[in-house]
Amino acid sequence: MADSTGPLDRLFGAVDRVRGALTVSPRTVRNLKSEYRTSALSKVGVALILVVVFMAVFAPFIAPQNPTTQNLDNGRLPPLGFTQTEQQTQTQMVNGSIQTVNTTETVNATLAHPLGTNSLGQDMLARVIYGARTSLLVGLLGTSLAALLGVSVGLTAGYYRGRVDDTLMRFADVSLAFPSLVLAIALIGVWGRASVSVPDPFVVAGVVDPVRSALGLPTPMPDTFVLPGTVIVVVGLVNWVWFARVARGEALSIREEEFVKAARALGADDARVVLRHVLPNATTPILVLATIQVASIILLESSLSFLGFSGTTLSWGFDIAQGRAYLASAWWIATVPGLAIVLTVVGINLVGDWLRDALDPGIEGEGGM
Amino acid sequence: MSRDPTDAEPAGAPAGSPDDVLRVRNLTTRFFTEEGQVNAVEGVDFDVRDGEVFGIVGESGSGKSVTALSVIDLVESPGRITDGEVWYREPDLAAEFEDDVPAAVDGEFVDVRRLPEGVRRSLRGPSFSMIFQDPMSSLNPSVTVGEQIAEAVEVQRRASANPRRTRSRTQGYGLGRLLVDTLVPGRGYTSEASEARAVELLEQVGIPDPAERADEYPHQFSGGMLQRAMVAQALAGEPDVLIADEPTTALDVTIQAQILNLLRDLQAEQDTSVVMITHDLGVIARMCQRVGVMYAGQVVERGTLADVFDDPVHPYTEGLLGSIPDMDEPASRLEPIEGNVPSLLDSEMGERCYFADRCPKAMEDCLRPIPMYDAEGSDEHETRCVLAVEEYDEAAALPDGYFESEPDSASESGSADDPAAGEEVSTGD
Amino acid sequence: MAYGRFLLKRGLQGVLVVWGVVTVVFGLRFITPGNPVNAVAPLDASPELRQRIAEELGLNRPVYVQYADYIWELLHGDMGYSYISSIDASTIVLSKLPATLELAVASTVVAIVLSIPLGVVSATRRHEPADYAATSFSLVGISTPNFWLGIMLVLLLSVELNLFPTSGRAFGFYRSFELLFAEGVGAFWAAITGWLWHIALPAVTLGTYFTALVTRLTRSGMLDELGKQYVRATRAKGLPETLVRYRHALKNTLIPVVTVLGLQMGTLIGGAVITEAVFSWPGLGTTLINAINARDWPIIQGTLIVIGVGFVLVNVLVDALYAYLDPQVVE
Amino acid sequence: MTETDPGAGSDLRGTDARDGDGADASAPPAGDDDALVEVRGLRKYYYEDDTLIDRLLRREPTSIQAVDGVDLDIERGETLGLVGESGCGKSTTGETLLRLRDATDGSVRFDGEDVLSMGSSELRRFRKRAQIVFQDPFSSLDPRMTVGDVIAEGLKIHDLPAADPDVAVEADVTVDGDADVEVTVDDDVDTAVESEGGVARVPVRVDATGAGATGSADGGTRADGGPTVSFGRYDDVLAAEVTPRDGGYDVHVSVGASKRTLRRERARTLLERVGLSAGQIDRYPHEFSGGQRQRVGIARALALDPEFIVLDEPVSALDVSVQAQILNLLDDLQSEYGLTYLFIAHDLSVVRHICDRVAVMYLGEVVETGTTEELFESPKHPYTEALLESVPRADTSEQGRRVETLSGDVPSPRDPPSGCRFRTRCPEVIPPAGVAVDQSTYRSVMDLRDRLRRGDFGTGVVWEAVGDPDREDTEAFKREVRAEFGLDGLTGANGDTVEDALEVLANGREREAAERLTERFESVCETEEPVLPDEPHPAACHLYDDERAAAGVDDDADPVTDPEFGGAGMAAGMETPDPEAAGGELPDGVSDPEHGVSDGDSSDADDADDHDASEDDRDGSEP
Repeated sequence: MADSTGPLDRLFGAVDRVRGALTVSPRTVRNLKSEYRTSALSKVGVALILVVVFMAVFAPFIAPQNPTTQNLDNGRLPPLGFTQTEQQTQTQMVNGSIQTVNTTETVNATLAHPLGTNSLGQDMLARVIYGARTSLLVGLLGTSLAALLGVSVGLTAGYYRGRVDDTLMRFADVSLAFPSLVLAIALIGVWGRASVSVPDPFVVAGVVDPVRSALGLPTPMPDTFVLPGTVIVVVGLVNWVWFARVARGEALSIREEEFVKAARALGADDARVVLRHVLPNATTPILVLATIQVASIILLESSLSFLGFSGTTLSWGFDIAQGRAYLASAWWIATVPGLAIVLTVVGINLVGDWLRDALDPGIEGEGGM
Repeated sequence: MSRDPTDAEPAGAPAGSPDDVLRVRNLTTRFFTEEGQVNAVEGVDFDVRDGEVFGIVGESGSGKSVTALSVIDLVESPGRITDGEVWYREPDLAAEFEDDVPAAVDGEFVDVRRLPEGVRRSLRGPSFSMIFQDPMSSLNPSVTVGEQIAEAVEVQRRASANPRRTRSRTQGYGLGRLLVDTLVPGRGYTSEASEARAVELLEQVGIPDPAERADEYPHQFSGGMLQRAMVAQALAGEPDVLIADEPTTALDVTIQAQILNLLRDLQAEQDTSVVMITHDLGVIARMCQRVGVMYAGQVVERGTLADVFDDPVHPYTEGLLGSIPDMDEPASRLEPIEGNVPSLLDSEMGERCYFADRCPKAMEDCLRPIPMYDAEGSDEHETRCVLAVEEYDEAAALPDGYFESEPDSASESGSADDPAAGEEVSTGD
Repeated sequence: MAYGRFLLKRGLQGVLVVWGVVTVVFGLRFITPGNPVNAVAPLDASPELRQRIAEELGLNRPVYVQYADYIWELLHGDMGYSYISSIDASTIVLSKLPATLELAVASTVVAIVLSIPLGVVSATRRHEPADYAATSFSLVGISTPNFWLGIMLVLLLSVELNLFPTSGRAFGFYRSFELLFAEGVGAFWAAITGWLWHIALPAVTLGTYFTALVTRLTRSGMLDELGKQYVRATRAKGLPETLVRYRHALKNTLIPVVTVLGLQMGTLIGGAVITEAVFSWPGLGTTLINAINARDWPIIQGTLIVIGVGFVLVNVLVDALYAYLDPQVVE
Repeated sequence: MTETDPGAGSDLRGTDARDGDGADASAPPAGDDDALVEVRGLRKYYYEDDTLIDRLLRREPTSIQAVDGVDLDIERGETLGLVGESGCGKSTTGETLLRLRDATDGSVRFDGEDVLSMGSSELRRFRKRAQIVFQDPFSSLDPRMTVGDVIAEGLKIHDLPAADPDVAVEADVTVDGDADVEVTVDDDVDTAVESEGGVARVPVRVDATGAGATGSADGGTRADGGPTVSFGRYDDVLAAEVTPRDGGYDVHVSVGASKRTLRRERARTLLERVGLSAGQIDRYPHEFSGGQRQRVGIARALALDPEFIVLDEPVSALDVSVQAQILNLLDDLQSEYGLTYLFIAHDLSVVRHICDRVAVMYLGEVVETGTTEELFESPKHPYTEALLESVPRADTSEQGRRVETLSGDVPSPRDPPSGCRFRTRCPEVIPPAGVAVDQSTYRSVMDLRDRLRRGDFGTGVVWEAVGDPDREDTEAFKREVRAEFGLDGLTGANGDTVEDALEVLANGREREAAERLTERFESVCETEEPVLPDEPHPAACHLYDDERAAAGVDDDADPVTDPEFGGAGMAAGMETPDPEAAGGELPDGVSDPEHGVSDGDSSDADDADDHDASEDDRDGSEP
């Protein structure tokens, strides 16, 4: 897919140019490129991620329907290529007595709802597309919060060692003793499912409607979408431990490198040594851990919304929970969002493997739900 | 993968001195990496006499470690031995394969490269064995030292007891046997006899209270002691040829002296031939009778110690000797060799003497592949340089900037150490 | 002797962490918006009534007194009384423990038995069908949310093929042994098969993520070890390849795998909570969720403490096993 | 190595060049006051397992004496070699000298000031005058920084180049054409122009051949119609401002570039100076070979214009041919900038080549110092002799040479041997007065006594070997011990003492046996720690006590019989070596307790090769 002048190489070129800020040395870029060329799986991974990101960013433009409008009379439509026979039990007045009559009725898919509709008649494809936005945002925001907290604690513990390291790491052990999901449920139960409604930039800018009418799609799209605020904060508070462990390990080994001693011999103070020498050299393992964490947090978020602890209804987990009641009659309501989660997380994990194979950060088994 | 035995009419064992135990001809090993094909070893020839210490000296990236691994057939992907013959003098082996693989046998000599892989593998231990540079990373950290030496003894015992089984695909010890041995307590690969022999070997290499030390783990040994244990393990199979790859580089000079004495005593005792591979010309001078100098994957000069040390012909050998500070009469200034080690990338290696770009006496005539010429001194003395057959002619010298056009060898691929073995010379404190 | 000292030191650290866990759990209550009293008092309770309830629950005392009291009671195994059913919290929580333990242990055993050989095979037979199958299974395994997996299994095996029960837990594993003594083998056998039949789907649901994770770990660990210098040296002395791989390399591969197992216990217990919800398995998970919804503080705190202590115990055991496997740690 | 044209070889330092000439200044340095660096009684201990939990278990932390009382003097412009084997403490000494580690005790005076008690501002000034070059080319450069940034980092930290008040600024003006030109120069121009002998000469060429001439050839700045001014190689860092006045022009020269460009220029000059090409300034370390990376390390050390550089095994990790290039470069730099080197190494032939004076270290102490000549030609301390003896020479005469090697391994710094630390391996241990015994037997007795004192003499093991579980046959027991420790060559009083010591040992009284042997055989080497005397070629060894006693120096050592020089064969029963990793100076898993970090540049790094993550430290004292 990516020939020599493909989009990816332009991307790498861009990275090359701003490498100072990104502290991604050209050697890292070269390893990434050579690994990318040789492994098909990394290409699949990148493709999946691009699709999901595209869906999340341009949701208002491409969603066939408005994900929240309900249309009870065409509820539970099967996805394209499937038909569904439904038993209707109707009570009728037949010659004076009330009788229940079973009529079977076959329902087939309609083009308007390629992936069918759920019990409330909402379009499944639209909900999957908007669900991508929720999952990715929670994944990215949660990970960055966890990374910020974890890396600063980890670098401090690893660099100063001694008492500081001792106390910080015991503190990390304590929060490690609470599995992320368990602590998340407890905290959300305690703080309540506060959700934040975020205005949708495209809709607010009024760019969406002309495009949709040009494409012949129904125009009224939701101008705000709801983000599970508590979930993001909780996830950040819960998963910082993995970043702390990796950052501490890196700081412990990098501080022994001779270029750190040389910097101190030049008169550099601790802040400069940590920010200019330790952190840039620790970015590779942290980057790879971040991909693992985004994947874990997406799984965590969907679990929370499945249990009803997420502040938003526009989420894959929530849809699966809805579909659970109709397993027998409408299997696709629970199945489709699940597949979306699996494909997204597979894509992220493939990218994670690509980074790990190319950069060899040596953080086996770190990171989890 | 060994050469296809049915190709060009086999030439039989090459000529050499009567008491050779090993004759290596045209050994070529290549690494097929992302950056391209790296010619780590290119057409290396050398012989090892019975009971002799043959030295191979060269700097990082010269291919000396890969040569050692190729002789003992331990080159892992992306490396592959693409050409060459390794003639090993072993009468009963020759007799055994005389009719199965005629091309591989010539008198008492057998070309192991032509033998099936199972047979080649079975030679490791009883016929060839190897000690490595860093003892701490050459032993399994979670198994006791005594156990690991006992394993080496056991290999020898089982090979001599039943050679056919050890050459089979599972080397006489399949997964089934392993499961039974692990589940049934008291059974294992090593026997009581081999464990006792291991303690004897530890004593023989001069380790105090061998019985106790045998139950300790590698990290409880000092560097010197652990290298002695490695020597014990290598000699457990009473090999004919012991290959020592930088055995004392990671050790301090007083410990190095102990290990060199130990190697010489054991070699004399067991009449083992030793191939001593190192970058330290002092170690070569003390231990070896004959020596080969390697540069960029090729042997560039070969001969007795006097030939190479006293009247070297190849400018690289001269440069090497000139770079070493002489401890007894310190010269005020050293004459180093300019420039850097070549990258060994096939695409960047010109059809010329590989040292030409750094050679103070490079001439027009050097710009072609140079064969080995005879040089004066003993009849062993050979060198891969035109200076052996013609005088240095100022007129034909190459202009200074001649090789500027070539890609800066240190540009993209950094210093191309041997991709396989970590050649980087790093010592302690 | 050094091993003993190492264990003692690690044990002390464990106690420190448990104390941390208890403190955090105690602290949770104070960051709660809203007043815990109204979880107990009826909506229309008068201020005096609410005051009396608060006193009765000891909520008006200064924080450190409550804390000291809480620790003291805890040391005596008393976690207070459930606001809802006012039964002793520790009995409720401890009665639910076996169910979760059963599920966790069953899935861990399944995971380890399956994944270690899978990982080793895919490492030793690289670029062969076995390797591709193992890698793709493990990739999908860690990318699948286990509640969705549970639902899909229920959809396929229970709803469509009606092979397994959709939910619920028959006799517990231990109770079936009681039956063995009480009513003889026949009943015991029925109980055991019943138990197996019920735990099959939940165990597979919970175990899949773990199996996939350990397979990937074993594979990359094995590849890493096979590249090391001591493997090349062991081959150089002529040792059969089977020993080189399965005695030398595998033992060193298992060391980091054991450590990660300890660390990932949290993920396992988290997964258990979800699996219990999907299969309405009567364990700590469901208890916790119900308690949170009902804001039943003693039960919430009791469950969290049991889970936390369980996690610390497991990690101390894992470190002990780790020190046994890798002698260098004990120095 | 491209030699820059002599003209540009400018003296980087404002103050005048050192008076002595090149590296091989043979004249012994004058008295102490001239020494640039004076180290007295330097001590550096590490503490093991003294975390909070250990404190709870009330276990005394074991101390590791990495450096235990080192005295050194380094004269200006001299190269002092510091040699010794792994674990002798030479690298720790080098780093503690520069306060990259917190010293436990002792003083380090640099140009008169005590480094160890410097406040943060003094320490910053000290950093500019003393630098370090490391051993491993792959770990001494930050992989994420370009070579230019690595070299210029020092300048950035100290916000250099800053105008140096006592550097005069002059302009050599050459005028083409006949205009009368007055040139004034800003005082801070010395930040852009290199100063030579305290004066920064700015080459100013004013081309006023014809008003309105087109741009001059070398692109000088042109006023409209006025003359063009150019500065040769400083064109892109200086700016000129020309203001016409009647009958001529006033030209004002000022710095025309940002500090960042000035630093880059500085880095480019340094790259050229160490033999690399300025065009490689934006390359990354992985694009260079080992030798080239060491050159970058040297350029980084030169950036701050230091007077003193600690070279911590600068060439040990390099191939021989590249090593020679770097040694020549270090030689040239020393003579050009008058640098003073502390050259730490374990390769004696390199030390012989480059050092003026040498100090030999063993297990944390200096055992001998002297000029290179004295030390290599006539070594005094047995350890120095053994070192020189062991080094293989790259010469045919070396073939088949049988070396008398030292026995055993370096003992553990956790509990170093009493008295002289070399006594467990020394081939010339001094037996007590009046006890005539050859060295190898005396060594065996000493090994036996060491084993007894350490309490791991397994009498049970011996009885098993003898095959007499109920321990009656004392004769067999004695024979076995004699055989194992090689105690057969004893006669007369020596023989009797050993005889009844073994008798006592046979019935299990190990302590008493040890005391009996100690009474007779205790050597001065065990009881008294030899002192490094204050004399030209000192050696810390009791062998030279009588020499000093004869020379009237008040040293109360008792008279010593002449020790025969017995071969120290492979004596069994050596002190069991401590699990010290081959390469690392310190046992594994040891970390440095002084963790508390002061104002940043004195925080220490632990130099054990691998650092056990769970290893904890005691809270170090704030300097």
